[in-house]
Amino acid sequence: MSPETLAQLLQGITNITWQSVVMMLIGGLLILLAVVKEYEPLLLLPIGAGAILTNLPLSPLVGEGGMLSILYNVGVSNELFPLIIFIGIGALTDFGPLLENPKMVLLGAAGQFGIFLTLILALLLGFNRSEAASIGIIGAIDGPTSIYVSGILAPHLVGPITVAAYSYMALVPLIMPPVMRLLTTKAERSIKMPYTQREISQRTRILFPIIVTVAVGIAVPFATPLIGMLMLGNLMRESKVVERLTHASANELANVVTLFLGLAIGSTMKGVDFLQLGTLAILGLGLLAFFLDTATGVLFGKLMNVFSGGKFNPLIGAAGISAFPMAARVVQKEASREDFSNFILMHAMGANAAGQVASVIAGGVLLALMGAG
Amino acid sequence: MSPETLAQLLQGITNITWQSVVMMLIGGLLILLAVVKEYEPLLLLPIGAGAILTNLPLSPLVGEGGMLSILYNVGVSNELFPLIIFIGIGALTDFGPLLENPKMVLLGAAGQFGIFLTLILALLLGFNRSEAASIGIIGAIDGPTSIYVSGILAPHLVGPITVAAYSYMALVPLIMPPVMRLLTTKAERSIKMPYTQREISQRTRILFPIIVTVAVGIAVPFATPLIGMLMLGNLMRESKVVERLTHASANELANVVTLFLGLAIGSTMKGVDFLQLGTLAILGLGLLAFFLDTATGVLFGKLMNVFSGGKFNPLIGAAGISAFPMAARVVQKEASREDFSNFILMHAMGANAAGQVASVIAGGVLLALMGAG
Amino acid sequence: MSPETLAQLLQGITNITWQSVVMMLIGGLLILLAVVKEYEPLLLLPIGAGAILTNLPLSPLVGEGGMLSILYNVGVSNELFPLIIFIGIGALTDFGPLLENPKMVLLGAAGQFGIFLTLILALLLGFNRSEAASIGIIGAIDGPTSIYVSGILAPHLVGPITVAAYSYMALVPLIMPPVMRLLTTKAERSIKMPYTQREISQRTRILFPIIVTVAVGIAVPFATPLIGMLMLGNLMRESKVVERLTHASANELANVVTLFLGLAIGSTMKGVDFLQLGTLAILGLGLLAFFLDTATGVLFGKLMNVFSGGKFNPLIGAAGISAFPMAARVVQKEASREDFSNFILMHAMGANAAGQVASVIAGGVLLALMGAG
Amino acid sequence: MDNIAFGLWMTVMGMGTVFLLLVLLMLMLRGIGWLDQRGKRTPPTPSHTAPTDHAAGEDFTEPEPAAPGELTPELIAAISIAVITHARVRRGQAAPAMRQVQPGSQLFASRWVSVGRSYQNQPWKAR
Amino acid sequence: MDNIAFGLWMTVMGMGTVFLLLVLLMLMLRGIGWLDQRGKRTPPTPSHTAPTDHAAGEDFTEPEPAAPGELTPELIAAISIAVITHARVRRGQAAPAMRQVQPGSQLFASRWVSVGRSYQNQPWKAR
Amino acid sequence: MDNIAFGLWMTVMGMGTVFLLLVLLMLMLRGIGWLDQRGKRTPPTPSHTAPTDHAAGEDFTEPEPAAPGELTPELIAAISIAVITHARVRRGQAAPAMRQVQPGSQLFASRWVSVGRSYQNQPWKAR
Ligand code: NA
Ligand code: NA
Ligand code: NA
Repeated sequence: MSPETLAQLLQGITNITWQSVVMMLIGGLLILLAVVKEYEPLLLLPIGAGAILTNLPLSPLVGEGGMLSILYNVGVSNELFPLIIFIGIGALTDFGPLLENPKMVLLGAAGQFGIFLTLILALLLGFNRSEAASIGIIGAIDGPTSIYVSGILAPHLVGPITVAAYSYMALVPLIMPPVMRLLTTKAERSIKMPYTQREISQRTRILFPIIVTVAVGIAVPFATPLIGMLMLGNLMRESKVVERLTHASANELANVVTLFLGLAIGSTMKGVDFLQLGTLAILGLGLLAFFLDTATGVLFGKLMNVFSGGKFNPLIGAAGISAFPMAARVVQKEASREDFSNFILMHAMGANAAGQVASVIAGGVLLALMGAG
Repeated sequence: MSPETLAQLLQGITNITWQSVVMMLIGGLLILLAVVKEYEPLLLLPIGAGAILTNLPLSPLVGEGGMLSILYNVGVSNELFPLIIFIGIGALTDFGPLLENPKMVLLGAAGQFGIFLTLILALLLGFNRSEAASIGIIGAIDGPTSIYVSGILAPHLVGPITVAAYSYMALVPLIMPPVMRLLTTKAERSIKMPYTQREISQRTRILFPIIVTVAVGIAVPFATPLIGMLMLGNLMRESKVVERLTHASANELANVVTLFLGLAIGSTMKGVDFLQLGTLAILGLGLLAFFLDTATGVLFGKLMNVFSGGKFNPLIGAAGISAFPMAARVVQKEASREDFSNFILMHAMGANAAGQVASVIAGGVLLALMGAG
Repeated sequence: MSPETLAQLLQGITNITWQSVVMMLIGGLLILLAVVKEYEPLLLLPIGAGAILTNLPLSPLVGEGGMLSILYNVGVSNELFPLIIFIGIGALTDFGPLLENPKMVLLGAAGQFGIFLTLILALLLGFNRSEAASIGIIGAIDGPTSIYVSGILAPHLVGPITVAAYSYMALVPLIMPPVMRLLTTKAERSIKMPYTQREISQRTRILFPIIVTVAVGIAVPFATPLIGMLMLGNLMRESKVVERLTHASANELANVVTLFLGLAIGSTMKGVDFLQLGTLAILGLGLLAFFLDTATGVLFGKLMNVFSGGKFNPLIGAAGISAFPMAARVVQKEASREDFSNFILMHAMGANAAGQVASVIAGGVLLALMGAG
Repeated sequence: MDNIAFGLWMTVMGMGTVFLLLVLLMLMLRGIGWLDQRGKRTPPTPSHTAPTDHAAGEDFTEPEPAAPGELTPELIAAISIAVITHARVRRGQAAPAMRQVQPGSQLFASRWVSVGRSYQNQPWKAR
Repeated sequence: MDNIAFGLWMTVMGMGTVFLLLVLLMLMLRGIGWLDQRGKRTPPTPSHTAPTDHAAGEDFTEPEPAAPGELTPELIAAISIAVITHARVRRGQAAPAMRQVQPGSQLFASRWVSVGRSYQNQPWKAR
Repeated sequence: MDNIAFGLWMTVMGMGTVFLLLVLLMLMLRGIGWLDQRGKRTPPTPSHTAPTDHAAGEDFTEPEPAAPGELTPELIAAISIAVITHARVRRGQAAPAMRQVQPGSQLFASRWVSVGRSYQNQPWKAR
């Protein structure tokens, strides 16, 4: 056998680098988290698999004509996949609790402070402005928004930002409670709030997505794609005349796109690019963004408590960070921990839905302020 | 705050035009028709939503890299979406009533006169030949055919033509009856026709789509894509061995493509282009095409009545316009109105299925005569 | 009517060639096999339909902007469709029988000899090296692998190779038994093998696809896409936490892609290119590859019988050719023919699953040795 | 320092815009809610007798107490929910009995067919 | 005037071609129907005893009255429909018991497995 | 002859690599199987009491005989299978009761809602 043939046959082994080994281990870790801990498995498993497949030596799946690169070009670089997923999320979301209680909308805004505080910290750490804004958007605590915004502002960071966003979203039940307990007293956490269910007419439910789309679209044109697709899905859901489309958006289409999106995100985690100090900083800043969001949410809740004369449970403020619908559940759990009979879930759901809308708006505002699009 | 920053922040508001406002209202009207009146909601709701999203100021959804433009390029400009929908329609259509009664085929031809009469009128109104042919194809009274043909001959008119085609198809129960009553006597409408169900073997059902494809494809090559996809769906349906594919074509695939097609069509309704006198003329001519089709269909029915010695109910001719399967239902309703016990639905279904095939053939013939493709 | 107009109208008929007629008949034959004999109808029906639609005179479905050509470019020329189908196959495959009985892995290797023997014969018949390798890969007896490899090495032969691969796979119950009976004695066929079911933990089931991907990917980088997608599907299946994705891959996605893949393959069967002596040679060589695979599989089974001291039923070797899961069934059928109470299906399933993996590896090795990718 | 100034400016402008928009949204929601309540006090006469028989635009949340003679409100509620659910399921399947038209569907036709065939065989004169 | 001439030419040519094609289609349908009827009068012997056991090419529209001893025609019809529906559902699921092969499916295998395992455990000699 | 040499070289190299790889694979499978068996002899203490209540990483193949007092093993087996199937179905639907989070799903919430509403109406003091 000639030396060239031998080299040809062993090229797989000779092209292994320590970065690729580390990245395959990270991919395995993501799969482990997805399978054993069930942390957002729908996205973390494909991302992990994509990371492994990308970092195999000489992988033909990435690069010119590679399947994962094709998926990336078809749906991530042009932002198609996150927008399609937003249609499905809209089709699954019930904005009823928000419509019943419009003042909850304000809590959604408070939960976005973390975006901008993280942005400042990222600037201090030396990231440039586009990168800092992309890192900040982890604080939107909403997967597709993070992918959409970072895909436009800093495509080379989409990998770590997406991994951070989804990993921490899965960790919300661990991240939020300490902050909530630190910033509230036992008495505050035990505040009960009456819940009077109000009839929401179908007309209101149908008008809501249209009005939100038009209002937000005029005020922040950069937010039109995000809010437009979220509300399109919700309009289809509430119209009740296109169940075929609603069902397809929330199921078949969402499933296929989620799989492809995960693989494509994984394909951006090439060892040489990923294994840098910056990635570690992004992971740290992302975690910080989650803490900051929760803190500002709770603090705003305390402010509303003051204004309402002590009748508002400040925990609900924490649900405004989005992380829909986990955050609302965590809030209810904390409230139940103090008083088993306290039921504030419906209020928390309202704040949570508002957080979803506010995250999308904040993403658009960020894009507008960066002058990109 | 500097004036530039202010201008940047208010650019959404400053870029509103009266055309965009009107178009958003039209989009809202389409959604209203879809939701309240349930006029073809599967297409009119996405079209309406697409029109709103397109006409929001500075909408990033249209133009280079915009999601709706991507959908348009991916599926409308290359005619992929209407053809895929045709597979689904074929998979849902039972040509049994036509196979039981082959002479009904002729009625399908009679219902296409409106295409050409409308074409002449459009020429008289000053449209050029390609535009006139595209407007005429509204008279095919079949959504995907209209999109396919106008997309090739006059892509800039796809928006109004599609809206006209689907809106009037939803209005068929209002448009047809007056014409039918005007052109027939009470005695004619009361004619009963015996219906002897004939066994259609599975072999015939499988041969039918193949033979039609080959015959039409050889005679009118331009019709090959339309008839080929319609008959492919029907072949899969009747073969009974590929239910997985049949089901996927008629459901998941059709749903997703319908949603994307509607959004993409809506994205062509940009205010400046849409709000022109020509659009109004198209809407008027389209309505006329529906009336003309119905009239020629009924008149041909009367001719067949004469030839059959008074045993043919001329109402059935009106079912030849296609608008599958609404037209057949309207015909039966009119017949029942005169005589509650008169059941001519099966004959009407045959004429209706023939109309579907004839519409597709007429579309191909139109393309062939225009020398385009 | 001017002569030009007449020529224009009759261009469909004047452009018929004997090749196109023959190809339409072949397309009809494929549909007949799919419908009447139910030979792999999910692929042969779309391929047959695609062949007919492609060979209609002046068919607008092929060529620049033609739907079938679009499908070909979107999914076959870049190998996307076979890889997506591999995800679905992985999601449907249970590697349990292989994990219970690791030594069956070797049988999977033995069933690939036909690939290389056929390659040599193809070289002798005058095919060039790339073509010969593509013809040899029919011996992988696995549809997507054949499409993937031949699509890279000899795209102009994808049509006949795919048709041969799927047609013969449907004929496996007729092709295998004579070879199996010829090479084994009645005593050998009657050997009973104890089957002790071993618990396979979920951990093993999840580790298996990851380890196989990494090991094969490092050893044969060219095999990464094939093995990676197969194992991705299997990982999703065994993880049990992403049923939505598993279900979508194995159903909606697989169905749509199968339909499009079949049509696209059919579109490569243009008469002038297909009707050549070479195609006939390919069909003959493909059949030979099936016989050779079965023979070497059985012979290797006999070898294992010798080593195991007569306790190994050599029929099981034939299941190593892949043709998953038909081959295992045929093996069991032959064993039952000799002794009704002999149950070797589980062993055969193990060999069969090994054959599936081995086929994919062999495809990658072939690509590596050809230096292509 | 330039970067910090930029960051603070982003924070102020960003959170300002977000809060402003959400306050606007809150006001609009309040407005819709107020219209809703007013609409309920003066229920408009059902003016949509369009070609659609009964499915379009009906207010699902308010089944009217039809025939309160013997039925208890609970029973009426249960029946209403059953009917609404049925209608929704049928619509979900795009059954043309509920929907005006599902392009290409024969489901509707087949029901008419079965009814009509029996008519044709046992002609019963309505008038 | 040129345009009107063009329009009229289009109408004549267009409707002429459409009618011509549909007349052709009608004749072909008649032809197939005639073959169908003739084929029914002289039913061909069932010649397809291919590897497929029973599913392929069978004529679903004519379940033959098998064993008319005690069963009423209605009962036979009901059973036939049930069997056909069952077969269709199984095919829809691509269950390999009905279909020769579904690439990659294990459904079939698992049934054999369960049968086979019980054989292996309680060996019953057929001969 | 050059071609035949090439073909033979391909055969030797190709089959050699394939066999080599599959032997490697076999050894790895043996290794995993050995680890598996060893893991079973010394069952590790269930260390995953993560936020997920009980669904994650559990070994479906070994439902432990809990409460063997009166229940027959068959009954226990049947119940276990039912519970596992139920859990699997719920996971398949991505119901967040089993899954930590399904982005955007309200299914979980609605169950809490119904429970919570009744709490709010009939306040029952736990402590
Ligand atoms: Na947020
Ligand atoms: Na028509
Ligand atoms: Na093989």
